[in-house]
Amino acid sequence: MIKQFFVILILSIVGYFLVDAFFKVPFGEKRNNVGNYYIEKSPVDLKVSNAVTAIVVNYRGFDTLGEVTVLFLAATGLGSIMYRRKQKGEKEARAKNPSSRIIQIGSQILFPMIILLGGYVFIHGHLSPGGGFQGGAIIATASLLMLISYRKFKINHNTITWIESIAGVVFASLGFVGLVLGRTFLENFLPSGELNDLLSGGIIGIIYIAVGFKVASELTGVIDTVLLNNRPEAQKEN
Amino acid sequence: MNSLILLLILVFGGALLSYLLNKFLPILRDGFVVLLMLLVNYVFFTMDSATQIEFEIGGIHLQWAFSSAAFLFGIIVSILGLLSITYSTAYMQGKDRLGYFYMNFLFSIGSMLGILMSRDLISLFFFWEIMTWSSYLIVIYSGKDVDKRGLKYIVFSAIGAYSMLMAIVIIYGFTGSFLLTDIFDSIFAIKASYQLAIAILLMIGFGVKSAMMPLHVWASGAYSGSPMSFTALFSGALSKMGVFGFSLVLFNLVSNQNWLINEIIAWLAAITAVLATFYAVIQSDAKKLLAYSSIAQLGYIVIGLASGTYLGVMAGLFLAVLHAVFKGTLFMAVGAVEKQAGTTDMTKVSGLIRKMPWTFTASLISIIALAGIPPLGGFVGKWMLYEALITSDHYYLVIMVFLSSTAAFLYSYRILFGLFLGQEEPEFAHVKEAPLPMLIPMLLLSGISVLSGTFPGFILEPIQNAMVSFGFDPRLPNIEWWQLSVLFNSWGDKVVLQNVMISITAVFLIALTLITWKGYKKQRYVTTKDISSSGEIIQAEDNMTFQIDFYKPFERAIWPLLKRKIDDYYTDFGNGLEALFDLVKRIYNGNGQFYAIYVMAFLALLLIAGTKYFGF
Amino acid sequence: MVISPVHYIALPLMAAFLIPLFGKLNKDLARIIPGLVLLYLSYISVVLMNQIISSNTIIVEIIAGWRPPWGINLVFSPFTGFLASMFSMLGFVIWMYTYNFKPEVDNAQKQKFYVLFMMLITGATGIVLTGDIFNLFVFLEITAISAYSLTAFYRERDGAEAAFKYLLIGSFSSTLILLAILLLYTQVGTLNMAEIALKMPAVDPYMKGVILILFFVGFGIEAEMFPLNGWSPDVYTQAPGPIGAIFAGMVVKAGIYGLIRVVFTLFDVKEILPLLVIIGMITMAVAEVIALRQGKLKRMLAYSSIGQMGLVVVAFGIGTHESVFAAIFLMFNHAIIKGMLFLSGTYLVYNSTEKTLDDVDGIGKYLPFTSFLFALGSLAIVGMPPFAGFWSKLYLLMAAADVRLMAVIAIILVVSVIEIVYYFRVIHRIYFRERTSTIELKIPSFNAKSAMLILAIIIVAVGVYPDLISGLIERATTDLLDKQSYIQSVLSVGLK
Amino acid sequence: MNEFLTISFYGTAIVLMLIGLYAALAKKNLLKIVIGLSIIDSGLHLLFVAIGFISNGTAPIFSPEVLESAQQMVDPVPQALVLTAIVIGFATTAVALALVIRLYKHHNTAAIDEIKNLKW
Amino acid sequence: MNTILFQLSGALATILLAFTVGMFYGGIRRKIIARIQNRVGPPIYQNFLDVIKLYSKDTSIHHGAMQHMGPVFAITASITSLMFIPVLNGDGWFWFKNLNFSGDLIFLVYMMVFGSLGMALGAGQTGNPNSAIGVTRGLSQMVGYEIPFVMSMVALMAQFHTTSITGLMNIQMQENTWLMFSNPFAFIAAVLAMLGMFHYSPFDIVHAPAEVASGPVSEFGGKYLGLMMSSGSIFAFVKLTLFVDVFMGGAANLIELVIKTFALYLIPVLYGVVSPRYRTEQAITYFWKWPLFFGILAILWASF
Repeated sequence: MIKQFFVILILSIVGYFLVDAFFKVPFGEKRNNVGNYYIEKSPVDLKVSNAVTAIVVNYRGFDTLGEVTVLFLAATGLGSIMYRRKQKGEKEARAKNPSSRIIQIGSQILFPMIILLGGYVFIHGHLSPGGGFQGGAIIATASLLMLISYRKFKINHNTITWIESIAGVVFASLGFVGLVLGRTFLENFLPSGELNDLLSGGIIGIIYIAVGFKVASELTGVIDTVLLNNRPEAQKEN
Repeated sequence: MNSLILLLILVFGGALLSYLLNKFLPILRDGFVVLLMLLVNYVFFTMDSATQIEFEIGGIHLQWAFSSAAFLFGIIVSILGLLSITYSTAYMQGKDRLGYFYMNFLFSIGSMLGILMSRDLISLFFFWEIMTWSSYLIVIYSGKDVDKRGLKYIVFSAIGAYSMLMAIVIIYGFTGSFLLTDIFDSIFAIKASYQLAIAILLMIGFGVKSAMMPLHVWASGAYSGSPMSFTALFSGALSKMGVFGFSLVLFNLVSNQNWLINEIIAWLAAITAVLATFYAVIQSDAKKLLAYSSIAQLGYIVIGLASGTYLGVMAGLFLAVLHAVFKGTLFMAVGAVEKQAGTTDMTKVSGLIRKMPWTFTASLISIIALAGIPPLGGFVGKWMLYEALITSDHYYLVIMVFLSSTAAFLYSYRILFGLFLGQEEPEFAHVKEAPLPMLIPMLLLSGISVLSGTFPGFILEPIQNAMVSFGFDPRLPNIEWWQLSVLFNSWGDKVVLQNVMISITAVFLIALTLITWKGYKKQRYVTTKDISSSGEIIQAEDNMTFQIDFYKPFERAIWPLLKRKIDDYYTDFGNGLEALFDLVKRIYNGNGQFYAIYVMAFLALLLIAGTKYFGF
Repeated sequence: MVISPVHYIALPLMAAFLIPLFGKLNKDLARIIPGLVLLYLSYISVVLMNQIISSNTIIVEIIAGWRPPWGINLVFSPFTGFLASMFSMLGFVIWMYTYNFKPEVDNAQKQKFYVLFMMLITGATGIVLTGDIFNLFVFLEITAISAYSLTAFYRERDGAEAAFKYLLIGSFSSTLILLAILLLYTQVGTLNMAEIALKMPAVDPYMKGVILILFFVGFGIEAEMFPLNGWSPDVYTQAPGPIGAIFAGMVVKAGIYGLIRVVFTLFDVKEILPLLVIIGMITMAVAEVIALRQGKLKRMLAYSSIGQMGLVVVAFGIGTHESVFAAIFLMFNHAIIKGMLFLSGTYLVYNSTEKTLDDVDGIGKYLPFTSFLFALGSLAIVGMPPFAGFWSKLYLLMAAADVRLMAVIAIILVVSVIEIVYYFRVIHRIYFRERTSTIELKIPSFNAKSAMLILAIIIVAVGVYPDLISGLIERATTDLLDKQSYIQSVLSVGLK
Repeated sequence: MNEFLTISFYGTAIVLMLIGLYAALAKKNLLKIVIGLSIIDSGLHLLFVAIGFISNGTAPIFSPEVLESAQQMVDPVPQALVLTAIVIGFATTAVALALVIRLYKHHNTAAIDEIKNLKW
Repeated sequence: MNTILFQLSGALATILLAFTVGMFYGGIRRKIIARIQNRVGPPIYQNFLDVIKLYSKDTSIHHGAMQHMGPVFAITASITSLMFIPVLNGDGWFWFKNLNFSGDLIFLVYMMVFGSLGMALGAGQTGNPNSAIGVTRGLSQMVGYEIPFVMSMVALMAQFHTTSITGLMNIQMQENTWLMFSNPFAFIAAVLAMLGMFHYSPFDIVHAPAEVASGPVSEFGGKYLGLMMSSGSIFAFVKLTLFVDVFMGGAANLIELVIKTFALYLIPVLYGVVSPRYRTEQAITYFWKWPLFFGILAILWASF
């Protein structure tokens, strides 16, 4: 009880100051900041209609490279945290009871559609709301769906690793191409095309596709790792 | 090459080389270290006294040169270093990790030379710390109880060193320089309270090495626990670095207004001398006894320096040199006993005089010198000390010193009796005289003890040179060293050393001749069992050894003083601190959520404080 | 392709993505690649440092062709470059050490270890090099996520517990930093640090205070300041040994970097400096006191590390040129010395599960080389001459004396005594006790030995001749304190 | 109107954060703590988006129709940042959950105050 | 007048004088004690007879060099101290002025210890535990009485700013007073210390002559014992003369000297006869009470 009270006391102090500070920030007003520059320049410089994408992939592309790395590290770290040696004769079974037929059929129908949607979202990342991360996450949902409905559904880790690595390498090498061409890292070296075209924005589209693949494979891998290690047999260990 | 650099390279390089030699060519090791020290002595004594080097390192201006005071201590270090390392070659025979031992031994010697040649505080501290850890590594080299004494030594050394460092940086903060010459000029310009603080901090720093009350508790363990060959150097030379530091502080960094510091130091030293002597008296291990005795002797030295008069300072420095000589010998002799008889516990070993006559001779001479009995060197020092204290109106200090020196007779006798006299026990029948490399240094040093009693000139002259650098006027007559025989105090009273020597020698020789000549042939040696004991006839198996509780009556008389050791206060203090620290430890209670709460609480606190105090 | 600072980030990232692929081709490739990358980075460190020192300029690398404040930029100045070079070189040495460390670990795990290992270093380097506050946050997260995973690397230890604590506190740290960035963005409308610094004087002081405090606490967590450092002893203890060295040598340093960059460059408020001194003192005192009462070797090293960080914070807090010089020197020394202590200490308690001090009793006879280096490191870290630690402590004390902070000097010295006690206690245990433990010892492999030896040589060399490094540090200090030239050179880059 | 929006957006976000903080600081169950961390993140992300908002604004996406309406677009930077923050939040949560699983297996409990092998 | 021969003859005469006086005093003491104990007692020249007998005896055993040298050390100390003590004051008998100006009080105090330490070493080598016990008692007791003694000496030195005995004597001559009146506390402290110095009862636990038929005296026979006895008599004379010189203005001629010394000598003798024996620690604490107090008073007296 004392702890709770103390926590509430602390939080009310912190909350007071946060409210105090944020309420001094005017809400809903246009402010003079770098955002304006991006809105004005991204259709002109990069021919990218989605300013957010322009920022995420190009203006602040370095952040995104870091972001992708964070995801990659999370997947790797998860793997290392959850790692366990395979015992002999171990089955890959995840659960004893299969899920209901309705779910199985339903997911069979939904699976290709979700994949398709995900692909669409990351391919059109520079045109419409969405992008590599969102698309990748959607695709990962599809595999989650399959994992839930088909308990024996297997995900080939080898493939995931390949996709993940190649996508990452593509992202990084696109950056290096800029350097090799005597420009700066991650600089756009392709023609920008026309605004609102699918083939616009130079390397942004390619990067977002790579990011999409990478995120999709990583999220799938993460889900699979957690599921794989959370079986009743695994819990008996230690 | 500059001989200062050469000196350092020789010693430090030699240290590393001796480590390697021990690894790859152990046969050459002993010869190498002795030769190396010979070479060091050669370089040291042929050095031009004006040699000096200045350079800058890490943005700090450094200066090295041997002042005449430093040269005096340098003599002790280099000669005692040579002799003790010669002694080591035999003493350490058959022990393991000799490379380690010699390396640290030479590191100590080198760092001492470094301390002495430092004319700036940074190199002084630099070498001081090297000295600390190298000696620490030898202190914990062997023996039992390493845990406690090593810890004590390092804790006190660290306290000392860091107080010193604090003083150094305070000085730097005010004067903007580390060079001694700059500091001597500008030290008196800073605020008096800071001056006092600097002096006290430096005193703590140097007081630890010179084992002054109440910072002495490390000394007995460290002295008695190290190999005796090192202790000879440790007590003889290493502790003198503290004395050297004292001389710097007292004569250069303390203004005359601060006479109180001198008084306090002198009294502390006097109390040290008395208590340490009492402790020495009740010891039954010869090493421990000598260790406490060293503490007491260092007390005399400091009293002399702190008295601040010409004669007192001269006495202090003279005793410093002499203490190195005779205490070096005694530690070596005890080491020889340890090596040959296997123990220095005086309740076990006894009656070695006929087995180790030369060791006994050296010990006897050194003990006479230590006790300050004429006509040996110790007397000269003691005489000057007393006269200096009396003529400068420190009457009660005289009494303290006298009490300490009189009680010193007790342990002086104890160590001679305990080891060499008394019953000749059959279990020590096999004991042989120590080998030559151990004997030669002892005998050489005892020779110095004897010589300095009659011809103190050869020590007093370098001392006077040193004192001139402290700002005293030279008062010794301008004659050759062997002509110097009359010592004066400032009231004009004197002692004529050569008359004393002649008188004593003449009477002694005549009496000895007469008594030996009468019935010489009829006398025969009988064992110590052949004594008269109230008419009983003593059998071989009767235990007639009297060694345990040797000074029990005395102990009973002084018991109120010894009841509670200073050690105990430190132990209690330490225990209290540990309990407190364990309490602090509980902050990290293992619950991650608490840590998170700390974070948020800290944030809340800062937010409140930020608006209130930091003026946001 | 010209050598440019972006290699520090991009190459390791690329390599990290490639490791899983190459790992399939050849088992050893996964281990070798990080070494090659770090070696190359060490090489370009030398080249770039040489370049900026000789031409007396700052390299500002813009990314994606957009000059600041619109794009992200990397700043390779004497200060950041010094830290980045230190990280890559130390990283390479630690890589050498890890090469044959724990051969029994499965190959798949090893691969992950090396990915995380390399990203930990890269994250720290990125924090130091980047010129964009949000980018700094991203790199902080890269560091953090690798650190969480590495902490929990061994299943048989309580790594997960430590990692969870770290994660919990680390999340608070990122939340607070993110909040601060958010508020900052609303006030100045930019994320570029140089422009933030430029616009900062116009910001409302109240907002400035709140933002600064949020940053302070956020980075304070990474910098192991006192009430915020509950995670760190556990993490040091549970992480694999070489990772402990990286934590001490890089991760914490990056946290401190963030803190001082915010305080010195972004905000430049002198009011917070006394707070730094006070917090640093408390951190130091508490940590050293606890280290004294530790029964476990690695935990002791961990607390000692926290204490040293407190010292660094104090040094920065004093805020004069000399003290900042001392602080950077301290950072350097702590990185190499504590790195070496962790590396050698790890082998002293290699197979022990509890890693108590009893395990090192009498080990000097069996592992002479490692023990010797550990002893040397101990001497160095407590500031004994002639080792590197001495000079930094001296400079710090001198700097404190210059501004008459006598209490600070006194406390530092008292704490140093405590430090000496517990380090010497270990030395003494190593050499002068009989070995009682029956745990099988592990002889360090050749590369581990050479890694430790390299660090030892640096320690002694810097100790004997501090001018080896003090010139660089002097430049770094000037660079850090010269806010105007930082803003100037970042904002003028790319202007035709 | 504007004030209402201010309170509702900022207030909601901050309250969300405080709720998350309370969960992370006061709840004993590891999973609840992780959920708390997620809630903090959500609040923070909401705050991010909120500060970029302008009244009557549109999404910062150009299409042939809205090419001229650049003045009415909301600030895209916070949106870009929040994207990164979300991903990072996800990564942290994933690692946290993995750690929770391992802790649960190891200690057979999910109460944080019983997982205290490392202390002092 | 200043030839070596002259000096040597003077020295010999001094020694002879000291020896004779010391011996007779010893005899008188024995007589006094006997009379008080209602005995006849030996004749007062008995000590001479004893010494002659001892010297003429043959000694057939020894325990080693140190034992051999012990008595030599003792006699050396006695004679050397004697050499540095002015026997007569002022222009007195110049013949007796041996090395009076070559040393001062401090030197003498130390010289007087020399003999006991030498003796102790000699006794130590015999291996007789009782000798060693005696020595430890003697040395411990010495620590006791030396302190008040030195305090009174320091008081005198402080008061008159000289450390030499002749200097003190000259002052008494000039001011025509005795120092025992100038600084009575110093005199009291010194006399109390003197009780211990003589090792007579009640401070005779060192030898414990009445009950222990063992110890140094029994281990040293013949020539050694003779030497020790001679040394003891000379030493008694030295101590008494020192007191007379310092506190009673010295003596102008031998008769005065004998009277003054004898008067002084009676103090320990008579005090001893009526006192039981102290244990060693009691002796030490005895000296560290009243004598010490008087010593402090003496120094205070001197410094104001």
